[in-house]
Formats: sequence, C-alpha cells, structure tokens
Amino acid sequence: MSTVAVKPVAKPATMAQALGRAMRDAMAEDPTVHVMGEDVGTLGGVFRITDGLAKEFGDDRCTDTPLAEAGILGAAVGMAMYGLRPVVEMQFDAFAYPAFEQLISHVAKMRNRTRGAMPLPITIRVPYGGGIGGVEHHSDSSEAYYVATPGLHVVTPATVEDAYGLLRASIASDDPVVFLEPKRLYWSKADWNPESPAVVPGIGKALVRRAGTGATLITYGPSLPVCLEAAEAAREEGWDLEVVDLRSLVPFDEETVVQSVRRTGRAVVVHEAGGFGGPGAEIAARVSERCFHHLEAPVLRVTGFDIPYPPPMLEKHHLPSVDRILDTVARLQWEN
Amino acid sequence: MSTVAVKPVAKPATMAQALGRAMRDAMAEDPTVHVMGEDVGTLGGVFRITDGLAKEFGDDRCTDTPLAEAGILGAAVGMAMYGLRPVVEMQFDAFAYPAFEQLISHVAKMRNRTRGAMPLPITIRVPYGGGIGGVEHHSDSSEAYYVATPGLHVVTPATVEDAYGLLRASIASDDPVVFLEPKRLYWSKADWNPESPAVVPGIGKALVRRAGTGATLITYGPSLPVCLEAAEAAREEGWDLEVVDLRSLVPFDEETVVQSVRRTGRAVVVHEAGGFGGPGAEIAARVSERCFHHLEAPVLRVTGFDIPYPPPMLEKHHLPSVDRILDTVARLQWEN
Amino acid sequence: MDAAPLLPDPEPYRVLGTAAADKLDPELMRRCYAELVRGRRYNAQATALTRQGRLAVYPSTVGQEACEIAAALVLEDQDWLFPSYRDTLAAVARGLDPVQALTLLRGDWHTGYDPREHRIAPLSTPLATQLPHAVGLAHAARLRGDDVVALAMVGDGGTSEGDFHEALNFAAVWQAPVVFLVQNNGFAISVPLAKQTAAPTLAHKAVGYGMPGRLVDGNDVAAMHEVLSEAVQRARSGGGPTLIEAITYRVEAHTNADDATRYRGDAEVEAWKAHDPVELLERELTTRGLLDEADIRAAKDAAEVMAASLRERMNAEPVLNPMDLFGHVYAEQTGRLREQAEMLRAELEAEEQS
Amino acid sequence: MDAAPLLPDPEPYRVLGTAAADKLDPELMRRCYAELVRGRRYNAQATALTRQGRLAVYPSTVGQEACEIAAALVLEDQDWLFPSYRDTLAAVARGLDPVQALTLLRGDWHTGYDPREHRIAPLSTPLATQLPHAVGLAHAARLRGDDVVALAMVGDGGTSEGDFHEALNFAAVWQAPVVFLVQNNGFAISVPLAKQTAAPTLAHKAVGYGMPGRLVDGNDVAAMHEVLSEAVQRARSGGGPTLIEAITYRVEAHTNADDATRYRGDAEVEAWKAHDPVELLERELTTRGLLDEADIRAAKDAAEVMAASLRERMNAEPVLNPMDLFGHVYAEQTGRLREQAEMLRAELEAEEQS
Ligand SMILES: Cc1ncc(C[n+]2csc(CCOP(=O)(O)OP(=O)(O)O)c2C)c(N)n1
Ligand SMILES: Cc1ncc(C[n+]2csc(CCOP(=O)(O)OP(=O)(O)O)c2C)c(N)n1
Ligand SMILES: [Mg+2]
Ligand SMILES: [Mg+2]
Repeated sequence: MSTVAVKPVAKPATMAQALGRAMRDAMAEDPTVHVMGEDVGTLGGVFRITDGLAKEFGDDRCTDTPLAEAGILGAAVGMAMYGLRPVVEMQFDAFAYPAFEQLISHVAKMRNRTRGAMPLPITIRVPYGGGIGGVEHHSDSSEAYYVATPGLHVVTPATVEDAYGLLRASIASDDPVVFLEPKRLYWSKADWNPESPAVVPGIGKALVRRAGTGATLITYGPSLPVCLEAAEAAREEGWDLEVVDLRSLVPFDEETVVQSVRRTGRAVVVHEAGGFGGPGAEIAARVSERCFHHLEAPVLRVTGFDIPYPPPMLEKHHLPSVDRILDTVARLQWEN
Repeated sequence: MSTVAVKPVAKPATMAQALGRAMRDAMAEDPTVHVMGEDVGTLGGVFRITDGLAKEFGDDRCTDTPLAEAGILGAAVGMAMYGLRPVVEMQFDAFAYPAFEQLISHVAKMRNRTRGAMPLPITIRVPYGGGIGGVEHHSDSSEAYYVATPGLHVVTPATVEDAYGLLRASIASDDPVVFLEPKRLYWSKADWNPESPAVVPGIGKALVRRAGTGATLITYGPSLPVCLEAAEAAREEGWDLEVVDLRSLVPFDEETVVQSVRRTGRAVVVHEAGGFGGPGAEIAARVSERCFHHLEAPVLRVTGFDIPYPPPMLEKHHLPSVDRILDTVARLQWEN
Repeated sequence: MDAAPLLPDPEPYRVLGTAAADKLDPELMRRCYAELVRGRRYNAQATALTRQGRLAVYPSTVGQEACEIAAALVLEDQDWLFPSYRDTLAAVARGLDPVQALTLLRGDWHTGYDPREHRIAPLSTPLATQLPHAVGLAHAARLRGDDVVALAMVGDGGTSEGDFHEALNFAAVWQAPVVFLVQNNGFAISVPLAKQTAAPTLAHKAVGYGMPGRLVDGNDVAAMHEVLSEAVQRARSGGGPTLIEAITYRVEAHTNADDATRYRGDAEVEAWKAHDPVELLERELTTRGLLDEADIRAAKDAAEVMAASLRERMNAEPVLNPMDLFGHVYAEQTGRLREQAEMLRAELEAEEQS
Repeated sequence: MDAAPLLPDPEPYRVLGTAAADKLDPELMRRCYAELVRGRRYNAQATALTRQGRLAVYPSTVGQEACEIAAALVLEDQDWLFPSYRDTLAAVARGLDPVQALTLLRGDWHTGYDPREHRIAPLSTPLATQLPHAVGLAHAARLRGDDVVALAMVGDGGTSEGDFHEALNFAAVWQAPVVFLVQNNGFAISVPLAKQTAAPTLAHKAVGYGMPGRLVDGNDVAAMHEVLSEAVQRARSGGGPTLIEAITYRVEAHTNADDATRYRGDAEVEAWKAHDPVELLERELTTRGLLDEADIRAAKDAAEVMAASLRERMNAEPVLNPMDLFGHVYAEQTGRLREQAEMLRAELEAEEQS
C-alpha cells in the first residue's frame, strides 16, 4: 500500500516485440483469444513473434497446427463461429494462398451471408513484402488480393507503436482483419513503453507522418521509412513533401489523403506491391477523381515492377527506392 | 473434284457454341490440346460449352477429373511441363479459388523462375460474373485477383466472334491465360460463320465498338452490351459516347484507351466487379495520369458495389445499369 | 498409437431385413418413418416449386432421405450440424422451418436462418469447405469444456477436395468431437464414383487419419441411426472423430437444372428405386406389426400439412430491402459503402417518384 | 476393385543388418556408398557456405542422404524427379551440377538449371504443390505413349496439405506412373510428427487412395533402393502409383537459420546419429568384405574434389543482369513492362555515369 509506484519508462523495442506483446496482452485480457498456426507454439514462430505465448498460456491457447493453411483458417472459422477470437499466423505471404478459398468464400462473406448473425472476429497475420533476402515465395506483397475482397479489413503497421496498437485493435475488431506485417521492419526499433502502450481506438485512420506543402507521398507499411527518407532528401532539391501513412488499406481513410492532396496539389503513391492493379491504383484513381481541380500534375506511382518477386540478388532494383521516389517527384510538373 | 464448293454462310450462333467450336478446332489442329475439368466430358460441362468434345476426341483428350480444383490445375501444370496444352475449365468463378496457390505460385511464375526454359501454355476458362440468378458463390467477378498477378494474361470476350477468336488465341498462346467467360452472355447470339471464323492474331488489342466524341465508356465482357445500350440512350440526352471494349485486361491496350480519351476528354470505366481495388481502378488511374491535360472532368467509374455478391433477388441493384451509367455520364462536368 | 484403426466394414452395415432388426426401438422407428415420409414430401414439394419458378434451384435428396433424417435425429440440442448445399432436408428434420431452409435456393438472402439459434451452419456451397469449420467448432467447444458434437455432411465428390483431407487430419490430431458423414450417392453431378476415387471404399480413407471408418447402407435408416449414434457417442465421450460412408443414390437429377439422362441409364435408377429408404422401413415395420394403416396415414397427413404450408408461404413474393445490401458487410459501414448506399437510395427514391 | 490394397508393412522394411543383405548387389552398393559419402560432404560444404554468406539459406539433408541418393539412382534418364525445397541432394545425385542446384539458395535466379534438360522440376518451396505436377507430367507421358516415370518427394509435414491428397487421388484414379516418396524426418520445422498426424504411419494414407503403401527405413539405402525400384518398376509397367514412407531423421536444424534446441533435445539427435545411413552401409559392406580402405578413401577423395570445386565456384560473385527481371515474365513483353524496363535501364545508366 505504501510502496511507491515505479513508473515504467520507454525503452527501445522492436516491431517484433511489440507484435508479440500485443497478442500477449490480448490473450491475458480475453480468454477467447487463441493464437494458432505453423510453429507458433514451442518455437515461437519462424520470426519469433509468438515467442513465449505457448509457455504463458498453454498449448491450447497458442497452438502448433498441422501444416495446412486452408485447414488452419477453416478451423479458425469454426472456432470463431463458436465464439472464440482466433489469431492465425500464416508463415509467409505466399503460404497464405492455399487458404484463399476459405478467406474469400467464408471469412469475408460470413457476416453478410448470415445478415449479421455470425460475424467472424478472426485476425490473420501475414508477414509480407521483401527486402530481407528471402528466396522465391517468401517476399510477395499480396495486398491487392485482400483489398479487392469486400468483407475483409486490411491493416498494416509501419511503426513499433502502431504494430502494437493496430494489432490490438484488429484482435478486438468483430470483423475479420488481414493484418499485414512488413517483415523487413520486424527488427526496426523505437522507444516504446510496453507497460502503457498507446491504444489505437479503431482501425481506419491514416496519419500524416510528416507535414509538407509541395506534394504528398501516400504510402504504408514497409515503404514508410523509405518515403520519410525521400522526404528528407527532397529538401535539398527544394521540395517540401508531406508523407501520409495509410495504416489501413480497408477501410481507406480517403478524407485524410484527399485533404492532404488538395492542400499540396501533387501526389505520389508508393508501395512495394506491383503497380498494375495494385492498391496504389485505387488510391491514385480516387485521388485523381476527388482532387481533380486541385491537382497541378497527374498522380504518379512508385511501385514494385509488374513481375514475380525477383531473386534476392536483384531485389534492390525492384523495390521503391529513395532515388526512384525523387525521380518521380521531379516529374510532378513543378514548372507549371 | 468437280463438286462445287458450297460456301458456308453466317448463321445465328451463341457465344457458348462459339467457345465450344474454338476448343474443337484447336483440338483438331493440335493433338497436344487437352480439355479437362469437372463434368466437361460426358455431360459437356454444366454450361454445355464442352459438349461433344469427349465424343469426338475421346476421354483422354477431354477428361472428367476428380472434384479438386487445385489438383486439376496442378495436374495441368505437370501436363504442360511435358509439352501438352491443357485447357482447364473451372466450373464457376468462386470455385477457382481452391486453385489459387497453384495459379499464383506456379502457373504465373514458372516461365520467369526458369528463365524461359519452362513456359506453361495453359488456358484456364472461368465462367464469371452475375446476372443469371445464381445463388451465392456462383456470380463472383474475380478479375481483380488475376489482373494483379504478373505472369498471367487475362482475356475476356464480349461478342460471339471474339469468344471464338480470343479463345483460339489464348489456347495458342505460349503463356498461361485466364480466360474469363461472361456467363450471362453465353446465350447471346450473333450471325457467325463457324466454317471461316474470324481469326484473332493475338491477345492484347482493345476495340472501339462504337465511335463517339463526347466521352469514352471503357468496359469489357458482360458490361459491353450495357454500355452500348447506354450509348444509344445517351443520344437522347445529347451525348455522343464512344465505347471501348478492352477484350484483354492483361495485356492492357493502353494506347487505344488513351487515344480515345484524349479525343473525347471524358471517361467512365464500367465493370461488374467491385470498384474498390477493382480493374477499373488501374484503368482510371492510368487514364487520369496519361490524359491529364486532356481531361474535362475526372475519370469516373460505374462498378458493382463493394459488397459480397448479392442474392439473385437483389442483383439488379448491384449490376451496372444503363441508368447508372447515364447518371454518371451526367456528372462529367459538361457545363465546363 | 496402440489402437491402430481397423479397416472398415467390408460390406455396408445393414439392419433392416436382417436379424439385427429384432432389436429395433419401435418408438424411434416410427419417428424415423414419419420423418422419412415428411422428407420425401418435402423433396417433392421443393422440386414442384422450382417448376413454378418459386425456387431458383433445388438439389433433391430423393433416395437419400434416410441419411438426411438420421443425421438430424442423432444430435442433441446443443450439437451442431454442418450441412452441404444439398442437405436442406437434414436442417428441416432438425427442426428448421422449410421456408428458412430454402431461402437461399429461392434467390432470397443467402442464409435464411440464424445459425447460432439453430446450431446449423449456413448451407455450404463451396464443396468440403464446411468440414474444417465443423472441426474448429467442435474443438472450440471441447476447449471450453462444453458438451457439443459437430456433425458434418459432404458428398462423395467432395471427398476429393483438399479441405476434406485437411479437416479429417485436424480432427484426428486434435481428437475433436466431430462426425464426418459422406453421402456416397454415386455421382458428383455427372461424374461417377469410379472417376472420383480408386479406393476400395470412401470409408477406407479413415485409415490414413487414424480414425475409425464405417461403411453403412445409406438407405437403411435404422443402420444409419445406429452407426451415427455410436459415432456421436464416441465423439461426446472424448473418443475423437469418425468417418462414415453412407452408400446411397441420387434418384433425381443433380438439380432441376440438370439432365441426368446425359450420363446414366434408367436401369440403374430403377434398381435403386427398388431399394428405397421409405419402403425399406415401411416394409420392415408393417411386417413386424409396428406400423399400421393409421400410422401410415398419419405420417402422410402430417407431411401434407407441411407441404401445404410450405407451398403457400413460398408463393408469397418475398420482400427484400435493397438497402440491406450494405448493412452487413462490416460491423461498421466504411465511407465507401456509405457513399454507395447513398447512391442506391437516391436511385430508389427517383424510381419511386417516377 | 478386386485387388484391395493391403495395409502397409507394420515395421519399416530393412535390408542392412538383416538376412536380406546376403543378396545385395556389390556394384550397386559401392555406387551407393560413394554417393552417400559425396552427399554427406555436399551437405557439410553447403552448410559451410551459409556461414560464409555464400548461400542465403540451406536446408540440410544430413541423416537423410540414403533417401536422397536412392531417389536419384532408381530413375532412368527419361524419368522425372520432382524435388521439394530440401531435396537439392537428390538433384545433385541425379547428375546436376551442385552450383546449379544451389543457385536458388544463394539468392541468385530462382531455378539454376533447365528442368527439361535434366528432367528435374524446379525445387518446390510451396509444400506439396509439386505433387500434382508430377501426376500431370506422368499422366501426359503415358497418354503420349512414352516410357516415363515421375518420382515426387515431399516431407512429413507436406502430407497434411490438401495438394498431397488431391495429387494422390488423381494419380490413383488415372493410374499414373508416379511414385510418391515421403521423407518422414520427424519434424516440420519445429512441429513433431505427433502434432502432424494421428495415423499409425504415413504409409497408411495409401489405403484411402487405393494404392500400395510401403514403410521403409529411410536410413537403409539398400532397403530404400529396393522399395523405390519396385515402385518405379510397377509404375513403368502400368501398375500405377505407390506411396512410400521413409522413416528418417533431420539431424541438423531445419535450415541454418533455425535453432533446433528450442524444440528438441540432444538425446534424440544422438540416438539417430547411431543409426547413420553412411555408417550403416559402410559397416555392412566392410563386414562383408565388399568395401576396403582404398574404396573408402576413393569415395572420400571424390567427395573432396566435388566440395572443393563447389566451394571455389560459389566463392565467385555471380553476375546478374538486372534487365533480366523483365525478360521472362511473358513470351512477349507487355507495354507496361517495356516502360518499366526503360526506367530501370535509365537508372542503371545514370548510376554508371555518376
Ligand atoms: C469447390 C467447389 N467446386 C465445384 C463446385 C460445383 N459443384 C456443385 S455440386 C458439385 C458436385 C458435388 O458432388 P458430391 O460431392 O458428390 O455431392 P452431391 O451433389 O452428390 O450431393 C459440383 C462439382 C462447388 N460447389 N464447389
Ligand atoms: C504451403 C507452405 N506452407 C508453409 C511453408 C513454410 N515451411 C517451409 S518448410 C516447412 C516445414 C516442412 O516440413 P516437412 O514437410 O516435414 O519437410 P522437411 O522440412 O522436414 O523436409 C514449412 C512449414 C511452405 N514452404 N509452404
Ligand atoms: Mg455425390
Ligand atoms: Mg519433415
């Protein structure tokens, strides 16, 4: 009673730690939260995100499943039908594809087809994107598939704080969330206080990560640090860039984006996924439509090429780089 | 020797007949063409597109497979590796989803990952779209998934003649083609001469189906007739609309589209698929970019809603209609 | 594993017409009989409704009623049924209003009932995808300490899907309280079993998962009830999953839209009609004096009452609100959906005014 | 089906150390021995290369060499091998240059060889997806009247995937000339077999497809060679597919990136090291006087030559042309790809000039 409360302080933490902590706290608070997937138990996952959960909560709350992604997601659907809140880990982006039918035909549609009687509060964690030297099938940016599927939320953090906050919000959501984890940011660090972590009230709010007046870079996940670096570098060229982090692709926070672009009059969308039919197409189309009379130049995109993900030795050429962003910003008809 | 050749004449034929004929002719010309899928043999497919093929070419050339879409496409991959040219039928759009991993991780990537050594000349026929009163899972417009997958061609006919020509071209292609058949046009008719069918030299050319000067409707597949009807109706309102039929989404014939919109200065993209992250997003984004200085108004889209496909009794509200297209055309800032 | 599973029954297990029928429970069998008669009538009525344009499509279970009925009757109230798209009769036999069971097939909303209220999962159109759901639900109930068994139904064709395999494997590894009932009705649309599998029987598939497999005469409702009850009992008492193959026959076409003459002859159909589930039971019970004319009449009358009510209610034009299209995509509407809903609302109002 | 398949061997089939070893073919066994020694050395060299940063990742087959070698040796030239991501050694034993086998794993292009030239499918990373490919290829060859057998490799974990099920089913229905070899090495990364299946053995899964299933000691190269040869022979002569489960053990971690101490103890590993495939054969052959010191030395020397060449060539920095990114997406480049290629070309030129 008379002990002085020691206020915990912020310490450097990685995104991987914040994600693990988010699951831990959710499991501690809510006994219906169950983590499941390949190697998530004893091993703690190949990226160690679920490290310690099986030990703390037992195998029944953090379960190593057989190796079958459709079975994992299908079983999670049944568990959610019974009132649990499954958090499914897909080991890598491309290994979520076997679960596609379950995802599209059931997970995304169940609430709607039962007219609200049977929502499915499932979080599907998918490590995605490149930049870690993964061999083929380990670096896909598959967000276009999820974004085009009504009924799914699609969330992706870019910072340590958001990793915690958005994952908590996703697990708390009564709707299915595809939670895309930018794997090359797993080891990114920030000062962070795990004892009083920032709470994200809900999903669907974009954030202006850097204010600027000349043009808006619209991005998310693994490309945020690249955009911030590009914005710094752009100062030398005399461009003052605003950077918007979408944080969730569905819902898409159109208002934040549109307000920014109406202010700056120029926009570039940046993501790792291929350009053709990628999420940036929707953003560019919508910004072009709603900012029509404010645009000084066409909305441009800097994306991965429209190719299968390259071998590690060539991936640097594929990924949006600071230089490529600056080259593109330069094309925004500044002379006008 | 002295018999007089009777020149065959054009007779009314359905799109279903033209598709069947395309497979028949391809099989007759090339012994490596094999048709396979659920119920494609004895029954001739649930839409009767493959009717007669098993009888004419035998069960080994037109094969009823076990009921397993990943297995069907996976086996087709192996057959193509050995030098055959499989034509796979997926029974309905949503039943292609179980084959998604095979499609994305192998079919789309095989040529690239073997640096050209192992192309996969597979045609995947997928009846798609709504408007036929199909219960859930029978009316999906799933083209966004295919369009966002580099390595696949995505082709979709809108006329009887194209059904034949594009399917022949797809089967002849050395690359995998997702051939989307607008199922509500299966019974559409046109005069067509099966004995001297129009040959389509390759895939990737859009066609201006109706010339106009005021605005361009950009569409494909099941929405083409709706757009043509809308263009007719628009005359009453004093709008002279051009209608472009894309015919293939990948490759996307950007030049034909851009030339049209630069001429007309206004554009509306029309498709049944959901708008958010749908193929129209790419088209609108690209047109907005490349026609920036020619546009009198933002590029707009008329699409299916961003919802799971509705029950048959409500589908008419979901599908792009003539009225909805006209309402959208009216928003193209004609006063400017 | 010390209890290595055995190969399943070499012949389909039968009760009716065998000595085992001596031990039939008369009450239960009379109930089964009434349900079979009702089920047959339900099938006839539903097919008639397709002809009148009142149902968009109907996959009939004529000839398969014993499987459908038995599946429903062996479950306790708290148990769950996971039907395939064909199994509306099982749902009806479980107590669901036939109009609700047929809502999907009439072109109305996708699921005509609250799955939680009835403990009946939505009819599953994508084949075999419902099987992992059943496993997950049964597993969840077991984790929570609840006494719940899940019974999942699938067709012979559906056993070829990867989801069948993954579901059975998960169930066995987790020892989930789930029963898999395969109705082998000879066909997957036009594809006969011989093109679907080279296994001696579908029940043999149980061996590869380490679970018991049973082979039953699917037209023998007494045998079906007994074997299903045993499996449900084993699941309930912690004994894990069972795979049951019921040998039956789809007497009618795949659906009203199908033309079965394209792929099978009349002789086969006639042979199966001679092994009709309703007649099999009726013969057994009347021979044994457990069913009389009055019982038969009562069953028929009750079936007619159901049919008349169904017919009448299906003839009423359903009233759907187009605005509901946007109501249940998410818990909370996205901005984009709000915008689309506004557009439709405006269109509907304009229509009304014109 | 009159020839109902039997349950597979109750115990793993063994030759080495049993009376059956009397009939060993000395030439073949000496060849196997040399390959085993070379395979072990290959594993060691590849792992060393990961430490030097010359390989991005390497999934070792130390302890599994008998499976890898036997799979390669039982095939004729025209036959096809379908390796999983782990099976580079089988490809090397088939005659592929180790550098080509490791191209993918070094971070260079995805497939280091022409699959058609070597009749080795690309290493398959998505688990079990290569199995339907093997079935389709074998089926196609049979349709064309060619004498070709496909041998497909998969791990114990991979048997849980739907593609495993679908492939075995297609193979049995089509009676395709294909052999499925499951290397049950006890783990799928960290997940032990007991969490993967409840089946008595993985070979039991054959029963459900109506194909023969065999259980073999995967560390006994003589047994592996015999059982695989029989299966290949059956496939070749029109007898259809076979499922073979080889009981073996992954002595090293899943890959160099894995930490196996997190999920298993040393005792288990040590026990398996006492049942080493190289030693088992060496002991048998030396005891029988079929292998002397000179043979052993010769095998070791040959292996060192291979290792030295591999090391040297892997130390050379590979030269990749970034423009190749656009060269093989389609037979013909799309307009969009041409545009992207132009952009990259300009960037590369600018870089060069600066
Ligand atoms: C994944 C999937 N693929 C294809 C279909 C199309 N389809 C509907 S019913 C059917 C045949 C099903 O046969 P079976 O499993 O034996 O069940 P039955 O119709 O005999 O009850 C097919 C192929 C589907 N519904 N789902
Ligand atoms: C479809 C798919 N899911 C997940 C993975 C990730 N993964 C790579 S290896 C592996 C374990 C494989 O175990 P097993 O099949 O027993 O083969 P082993 O590694 O023992 O050779 C997993 C889960 C993958 N490669 N493909
Ligand atoms: Mg059937
Ligand atoms: Mg293994």
